[in-house]
Amino acid sequence: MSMLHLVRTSAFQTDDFQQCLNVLQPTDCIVLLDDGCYNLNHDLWQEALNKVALPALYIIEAHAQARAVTLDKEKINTLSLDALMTLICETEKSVTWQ
Amino acid sequence: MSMLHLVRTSAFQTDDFQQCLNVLQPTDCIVLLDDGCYNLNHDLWQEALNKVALPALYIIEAHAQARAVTLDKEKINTLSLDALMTLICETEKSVTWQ
Amino acid sequence: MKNIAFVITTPPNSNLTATAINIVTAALTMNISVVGVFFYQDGVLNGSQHLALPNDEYQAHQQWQLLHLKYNLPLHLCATAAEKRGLSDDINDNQAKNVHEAFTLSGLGELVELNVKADRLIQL
Amino acid sequence: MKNIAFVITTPPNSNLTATAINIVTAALTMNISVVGVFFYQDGVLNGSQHLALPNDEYQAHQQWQLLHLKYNLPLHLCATAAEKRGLSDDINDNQAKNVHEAFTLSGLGELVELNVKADRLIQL
Amino acid sequence: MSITEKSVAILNASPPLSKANAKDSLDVALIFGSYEQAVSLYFQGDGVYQLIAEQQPELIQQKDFLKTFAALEFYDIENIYVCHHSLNQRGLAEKFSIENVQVLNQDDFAISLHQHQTILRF
Amino acid sequence: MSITEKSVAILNASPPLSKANAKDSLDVALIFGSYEQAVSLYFQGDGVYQLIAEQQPELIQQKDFLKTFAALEFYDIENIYVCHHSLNQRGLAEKFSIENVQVLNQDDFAISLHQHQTILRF
Repeated sequence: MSMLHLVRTSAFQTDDFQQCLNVLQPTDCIVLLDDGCYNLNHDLWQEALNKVALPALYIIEAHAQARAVTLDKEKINTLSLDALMTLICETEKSVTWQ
Repeated sequence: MSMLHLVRTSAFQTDDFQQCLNVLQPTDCIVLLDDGCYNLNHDLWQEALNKVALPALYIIEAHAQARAVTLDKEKINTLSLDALMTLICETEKSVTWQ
Repeated sequence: MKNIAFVITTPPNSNLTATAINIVTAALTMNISVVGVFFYQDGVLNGSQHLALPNDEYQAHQQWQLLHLKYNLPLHLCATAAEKRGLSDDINDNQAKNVHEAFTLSGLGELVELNVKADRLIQL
Repeated sequence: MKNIAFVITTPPNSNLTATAINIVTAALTMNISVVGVFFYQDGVLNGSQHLALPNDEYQAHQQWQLLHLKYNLPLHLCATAAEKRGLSDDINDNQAKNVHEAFTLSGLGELVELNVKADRLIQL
Repeated sequence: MSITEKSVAILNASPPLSKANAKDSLDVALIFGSYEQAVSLYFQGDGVYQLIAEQQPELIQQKDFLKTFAALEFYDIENIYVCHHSLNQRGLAEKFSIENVQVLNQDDFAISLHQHQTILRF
Repeated sequence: MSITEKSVAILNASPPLSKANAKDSLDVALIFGSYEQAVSLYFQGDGVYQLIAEQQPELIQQKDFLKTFAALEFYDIENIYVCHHSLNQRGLAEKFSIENVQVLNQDDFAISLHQHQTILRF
């Protein structure tokens, strides 16, 4: 059963994102938000790309722009908070890493 | 000038202890307290042992025992909180990693 | 259409709470039914009556109050978590009463009930 | 003999605060002069008048009050940090007054003065 | 109101004795249990320290809330899973303060966690 | 009361826009500056994100307190040090929102930090 992972902390600072990756399944979705946006430039992001297909990887655009995190379409898709709400409704369950 | 490092968080969970090691100088002291006690069993502890002589490495005994952290005299010295206060008075400055 | 409930654990002076408010607001404006918000841990500080954040900063607690007024959104403060942070609605001690009227002190059982009522429980 | 000041940033329901209290107590019983304790960030919650921690748990706020009584230890709450967490000693609004009498609301400048008075400023 | 069955997972990632997360999480587990909800506990990262045997919280003025874990069985909370990878990383033996703890390898831990409708993490 | 000189270092380890640590730290720096104390700022770990150029806090309902960094010079806070290792780890260029930032390698950063009598870390 597919799970939505809401990642809110920086992998440079805490172990949360590593723990997320340790339970990640191929059919899951990841959304980077808040300080989780910094993870796009962490080595672990490659692990996310290896485990899950690109269409299931998202970042909240305003949260990334606020932090001057440069977006790269080959690494992640952008999402508004409205679209996040839709994604929440479309998935079966979620876990928040914060 | 020698500095006392008070380490209160687990290196398994946060980057604090790694940052401490990055500024550690050979004449400094380290005290593990609270969840910092868990660092005695982290790979990074070897780095502390390499950078600083064993007599300058301490752990608060009650904090370690409360957490069932096994003490090893070849890796660290035990300290009471009274002895910590004395150590604070004997050193020139301190930084708290929490 | 799904029913959603939220658990909020971050205090009003954290920008994580602004994110949570924006997400809850997105749900409400999309006509998704939000059965309630449960404040736990430091989240209960959002319900304090006497918060004074600097005028030029985001007023998270007021945003919750507005959502309550506009959408009749149930805002539950965990009573135990609130007591541990000096919040009370003791009607016998007016001086101690410092929970804003938009919020209700509830037991942890309310969290269980929200989870049962909602299709999804989102932790923020 | 040194003069020491402390900065406390952890809330009463964290065991880190018990550690801090034990360290401050060690200093006082060793006759080290503690010129003051400055509570910042979540540390200000230690000064709340209406805290109710479960009876069988460590009562950090009461321990600070005891240290104040026994040793005349100055306990300063950062006023801005306190306001952001709903704490106030407004004498014009008795209902809003919820800082325990053992604690004094002070500006951040008090932290500067403690740092000047003390040989060492220890952050916990 | 009638309460229907819905499976809840509580994922514990915090060490037991410093911040209040571990206790707050246990309180949530017990309330779900007392409402007869199906609740399973997962321990990952520094959360695995919560279950380690021979801790002595009384040495640091901490109420031994860890003893409350022994009450889980009374609330019919019998599914308690620990991540083997997290234990291994920390050099911890599989010696726990309570019985009926199931140590799962990383894949099984992940798959088991995915069985639940609601996941709360502390 | 008379206030004598005592050198203070503020070590910033928190990212700027989520929790309040960065703002709380800046408030402390400014008050030490306004009392004419010698205060130096150090940025390490995720703290280096505080100084990065082209951030837009207004996009997330955050007051742009980062602009306050520009006021540091007014308070005679001129010693601002960034850990090169931390920048490098995060793939960040040396493009900052303020001038006069000094990027130091790990050894120089450590040695410089050791010059101070009081160190506060947020």
